[in-house]
Amino acid sequence: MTQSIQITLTIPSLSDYVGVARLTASGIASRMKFTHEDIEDIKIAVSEACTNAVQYAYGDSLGDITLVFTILESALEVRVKDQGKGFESSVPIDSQAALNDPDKIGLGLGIVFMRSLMDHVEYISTPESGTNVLLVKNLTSRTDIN
Amino acid sequence: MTQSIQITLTIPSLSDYVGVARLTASGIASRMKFTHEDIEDIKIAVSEACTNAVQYAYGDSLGDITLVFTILESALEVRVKDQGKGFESSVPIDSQAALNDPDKIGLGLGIVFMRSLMDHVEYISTPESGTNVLLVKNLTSRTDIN
Amino acid sequence: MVLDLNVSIRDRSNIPIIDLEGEIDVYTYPKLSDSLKLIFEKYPDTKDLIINLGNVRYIDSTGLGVIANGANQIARLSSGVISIINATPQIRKIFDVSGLMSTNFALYDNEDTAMSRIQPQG
Amino acid sequence: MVLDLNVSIRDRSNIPIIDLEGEIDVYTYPKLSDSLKLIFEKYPDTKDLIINLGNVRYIDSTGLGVIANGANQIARLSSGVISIINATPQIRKIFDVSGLMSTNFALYDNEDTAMSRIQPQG
Ligand SMILES: Nc1ncnc2c1ncn2[C@@H]1O[C@H](COP(=O)(O)OP(=O)(O)O)[C@@H](O)[C@H]1O
Ligand SMILES: Nc1ncnc2c1ncn2[C@@H]1O[C@H](COP(=O)(O)OP(=O)(O)O)[C@@H](O)[C@H]1O
Repeated sequence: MTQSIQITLTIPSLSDYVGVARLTASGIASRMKFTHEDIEDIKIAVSEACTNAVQYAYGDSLGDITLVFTILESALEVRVKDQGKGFESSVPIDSQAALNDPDKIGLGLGIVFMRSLMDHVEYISTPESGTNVLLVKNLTSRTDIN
Repeated sequence: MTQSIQITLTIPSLSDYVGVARLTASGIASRMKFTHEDIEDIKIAVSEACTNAVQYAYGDSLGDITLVFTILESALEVRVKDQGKGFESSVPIDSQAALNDPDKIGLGLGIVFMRSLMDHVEYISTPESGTNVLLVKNLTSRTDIN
Repeated sequence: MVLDLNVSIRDRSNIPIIDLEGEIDVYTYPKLSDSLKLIFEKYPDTKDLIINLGNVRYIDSTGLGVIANGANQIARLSSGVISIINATPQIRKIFDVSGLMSTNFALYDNEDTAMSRIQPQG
Repeated sequence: MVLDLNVSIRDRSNIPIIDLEGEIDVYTYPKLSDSLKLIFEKYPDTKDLIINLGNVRYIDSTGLGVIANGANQIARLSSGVISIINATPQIRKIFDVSGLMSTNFALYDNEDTAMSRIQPQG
């Protein structure tokens, strides 16, 4: 009976602890012997998912962000979940347009980065049950293009 | 309504992931602005508690180790819990004697280190419900002597 | 100094330079945006601003967003540009991936290279 | 190389030296105990063994246990001692706290100091 190894981290939706999630992710990725470059990619993707949960999921109130790291033989899967307000994940953001809009906090780069730096990204977001991001990085084959 | 901030990390009882717990602990401690020396103390104490859970709690089977970090205004509390076989925490180990016993893995230093490096340590261990270690480090007052 | 950002501002031949050390993320970025605000107040006419990323170990979309906003601002204020220096290969990659390279900033290997390109104006 | 341990063995005037780099904990300690075993096979009569902790960022009771066991073994084999060199203040503190300082090992600031104490025998 092989059991897949899981590590779970729960942080509050405060910007203070995104770095903690990043450190945990980098520890797991180093243990899995990812290359230095891959580890950096994973750190960024995990941070982007957490940053979004901090900025958008719970409005002004505090909630939890749960990260589930699943260590597979040839890949690391990270699920970043919140129980926040969710969103319509189908509408892409124009970064250049956003840059010229002083009211826009982000430039829509978070999801772009996740998709560019990971091998597989899935976004499941519903207004009722929050957002669930799946980030996958393969151990052997590296791809910078998604 | 002030809510105390908690971060929870669950790792499998494998030596591979003790370093991940240590990294997470060091991230939380840095964020709290502990001194470099205090951060090292916290890393060691957390590692010792996890190492014991890895080595003694579950025998040859796999279980979970849960770390609950509670960030207080002037202290960090870390609870390290397993649901393993527990032990009689009242019997101290003689490190020098253990050193001369080739069958003994450890030298009884783990609990000594936790007590020396943290401001407060509580061990609750019962054969039915596993082991629960509370490690507390104060933010302002530093004490190397317990 | 893990997980934190140190910001210091200096001046070379009247060009403001921001030296950054640490990580730029959602927690630390206000330190960078505050220092940009400070510089735009102190040097409202500057055509150049150098950001030294030599000791930056981590940057993500939040940090990039602040720099891109700063670049936009200096463009509006004085038709100026932001020069990024000493970016590590990993950080260069992040700039590439962002697709923001067309915006008002330039990447140079180091301070002297950046200064030699800027000098004619400064 | 976060969370990992690199071990390399060299020899100076016939004294085996173990250079360690990284973290010694419950995951990495087998690398250290294996190298100690190797040295005791290769140099069964050595009265001295130097462990260089200069690049060790982390050690806990597991690592200390391995070193203390090694010290015990060299004492039995040849009445020898282990010399620890380049330990950082944090690591020195850990040795102090352990109460194992009475055991068969000595701490020296650096390799040359350790060699000058050892030399008469080597
Ligand atoms: N966890 C989340 N909860 C709610 N909304 C989210 C979440 N993640 C992303 N979003 C929405 O998706 C948009 C795009 O996110 P992203 O690509 O990271 O860009 P940015 O943060 O720069 O806007 C956000 O502006 C936000 O509206
Ligand atoms: N989580 C745990 N589950 C079961 N037994 C434990 C646990 N933690 C400690 N112990 C027991 O307490 C003893 C002392 O632990 P420690 O001081 O860390 O020394 P060492 O690990 O060197 O023996 C261990 O030998 C073990 O029997």
